[in-house]
Amino acid sequence: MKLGVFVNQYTKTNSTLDRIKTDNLGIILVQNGVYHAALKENGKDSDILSKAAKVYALSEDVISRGLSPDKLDKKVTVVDYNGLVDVIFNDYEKFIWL
Amino acid sequence: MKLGVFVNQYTKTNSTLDRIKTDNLGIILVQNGVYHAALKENGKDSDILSKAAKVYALSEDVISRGLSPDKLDKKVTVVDYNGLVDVIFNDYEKFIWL
Amino acid sequence: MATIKKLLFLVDKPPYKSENSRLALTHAIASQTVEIHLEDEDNVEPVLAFVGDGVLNCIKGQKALDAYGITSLEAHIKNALLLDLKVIFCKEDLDKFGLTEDNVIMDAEDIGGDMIANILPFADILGEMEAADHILHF
Amino acid sequence: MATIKKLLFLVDKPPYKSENSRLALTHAIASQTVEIHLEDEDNVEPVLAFVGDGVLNCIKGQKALDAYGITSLEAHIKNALLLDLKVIFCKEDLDKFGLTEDNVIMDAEDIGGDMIANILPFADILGEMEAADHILHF
Amino acid sequence: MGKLAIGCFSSLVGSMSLDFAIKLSEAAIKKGHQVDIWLSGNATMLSKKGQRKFQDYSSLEAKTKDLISQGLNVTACEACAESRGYHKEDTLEGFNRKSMDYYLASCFNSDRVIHIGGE
Amino acid sequence: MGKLAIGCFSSLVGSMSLDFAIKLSEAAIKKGHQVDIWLSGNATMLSKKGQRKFQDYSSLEAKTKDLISQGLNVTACEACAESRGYHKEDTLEGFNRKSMDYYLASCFNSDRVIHIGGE
Repeated sequence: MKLGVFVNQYTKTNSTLDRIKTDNLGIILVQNGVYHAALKENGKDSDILSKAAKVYALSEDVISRGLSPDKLDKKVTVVDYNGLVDVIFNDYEKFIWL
Repeated sequence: MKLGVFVNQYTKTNSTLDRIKTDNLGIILVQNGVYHAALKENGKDSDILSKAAKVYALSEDVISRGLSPDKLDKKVTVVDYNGLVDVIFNDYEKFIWL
Repeated sequence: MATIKKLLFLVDKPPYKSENSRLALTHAIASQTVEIHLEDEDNVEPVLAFVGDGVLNCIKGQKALDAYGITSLEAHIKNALLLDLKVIFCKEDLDKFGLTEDNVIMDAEDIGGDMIANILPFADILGEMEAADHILHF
Repeated sequence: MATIKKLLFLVDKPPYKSENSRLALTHAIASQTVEIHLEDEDNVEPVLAFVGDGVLNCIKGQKALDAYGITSLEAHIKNALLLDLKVIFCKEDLDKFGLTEDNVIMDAEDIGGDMIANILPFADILGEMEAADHILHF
Repeated sequence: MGKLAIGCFSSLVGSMSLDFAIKLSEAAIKKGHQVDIWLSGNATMLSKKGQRKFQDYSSLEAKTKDLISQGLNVTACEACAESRGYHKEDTLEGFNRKSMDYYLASCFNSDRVIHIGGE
Repeated sequence: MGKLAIGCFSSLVGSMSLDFAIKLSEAAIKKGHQVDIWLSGNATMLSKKGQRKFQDYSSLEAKTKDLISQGLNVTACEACAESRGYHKEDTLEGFNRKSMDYYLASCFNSDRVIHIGGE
């Protein structure tokens, strides 16, 4: 299943996300979810970055928060709304918004 | 400081609550906070019950959720809205709603 | 040719604090009348699955009507069963909270329903996610 | 006799996702005009303290106006400093996120403000809680 | 007897925080206390005229009006209401509309303040 | 070209989810896709006429109307709106009001569904 998961909050864990197993998993960081790509708590990366998934972050939400798109974790692909439309139509079939 | 803390959600931790140190701390479980008094996750009591605080639960919110006031943890005092008014005016001076 | 599309209503939030689980149930139940908007023979098949803190919606004996004058989530779940919707509670999450068949809303017999709720492992809910055409996560 | 009451605005939530931190700032700033509702000489002294994920409101360089056409929390914090409100950021929480004086909004010099924000340990914020007449937790 | 200020910043429907505020006010007034409610943010929805009653949703209009007749003071943040398209003429009878400084004065004048932030 | 259904169940002001829905729709329409937005719960606030523009709050009325003129379809849940006191005559021009089953049909007819629950 090609599943895109929108993460819109900066909370530590979600037991549903942790249990989803699928070959084609995308994690799309939006709103306060973008902190996962930018912050290291006590020097440690967010757990979300260690999942077997392609990770995106929405640039408009990154810059709104005073974060810099080029300082995000290397694993993360930054997309704007235009790029996100293509991700939605080309790369995934179903979505959940956590 | 006589501080009453309303806990209205069933989330695991709040770093602010964890760091508050005061002689007269009351924790008032309302809304989904009442699950802290009723549920044992994997057989374990909620951390909130182990704090050095008097713990209350609002009976209307307990029964709304299908929980039984007499099956709550022994540490918890069940109050209704009438009782809560007295707790607010007689037992604490300041409040925070988490 | 008739097309049936499967919509999975995945409920992950506890009741009452937000409107999430209530809207999941009312929208799932609205599948009863969706045909008026569709071509002949086409239809929608809703599945309701409660996971994580969402299983707290399924606790029996909710008295929200007495305490606050609002319909309980229990009444909504029973309605869904009465209307023969497939309802699933995640077994691991019930276990985690120490909830069993005896504590949760397994049927709507008292209002004349035949359908029984299913307690299934998360792997089966993942199967429903695979099988669904679209997932609505509440 | 004049009475000054201290109100502590304690901001624990991150910006933008909810309206919390924005309302904390607009209400704290409204203290500038509260006198019209009070007896002669009485007044309110607001203190703004950012703790937990709330310190994320204090990151410099927010471009919410460019991206979404809305005032940034940065602009609000600068307004508070311009109006000489006491603003505190919790040191331990900044440290946890690897944020330093260089990353956060320490002053409003560019709009003519003199007041400087304070980076203080949680113990001092607890002291503000003790000293306050009322606490408004956002 | 004391005075209680309740600041409510949560949305009317879905969250039960306004139900909490109204039921707590009712109990406090019955015991002879004074209560001021401040509605800010999405909680200004409570002040909107013409809400239809559905059993799925809390319907607080009748109860709140009854409490106002017993002395409850309910005030909605004017800017928060306007930004949501609730104008003066949309406001329920007996509800006040004021600027944000009013809430701080209400806190000043109260023995106890319960500020309900969050969603 | 495909069809995208966006279900928005979050409140207008405070949460930025409606901003997300509108900006995503704009980008999708520009690329030639069709978009259906469903407003339920507190998100029905978007459909309310007469919202005053403040720079503190997202003001989506003008942008949404512009997108409607380019083919965007926006529908508010009728029961959710009524319970909040938003009647037919309070609804912004170009916005539809339907019962909940309409959203399921919209999902049926779409290639992609983004259902935004939560606050």
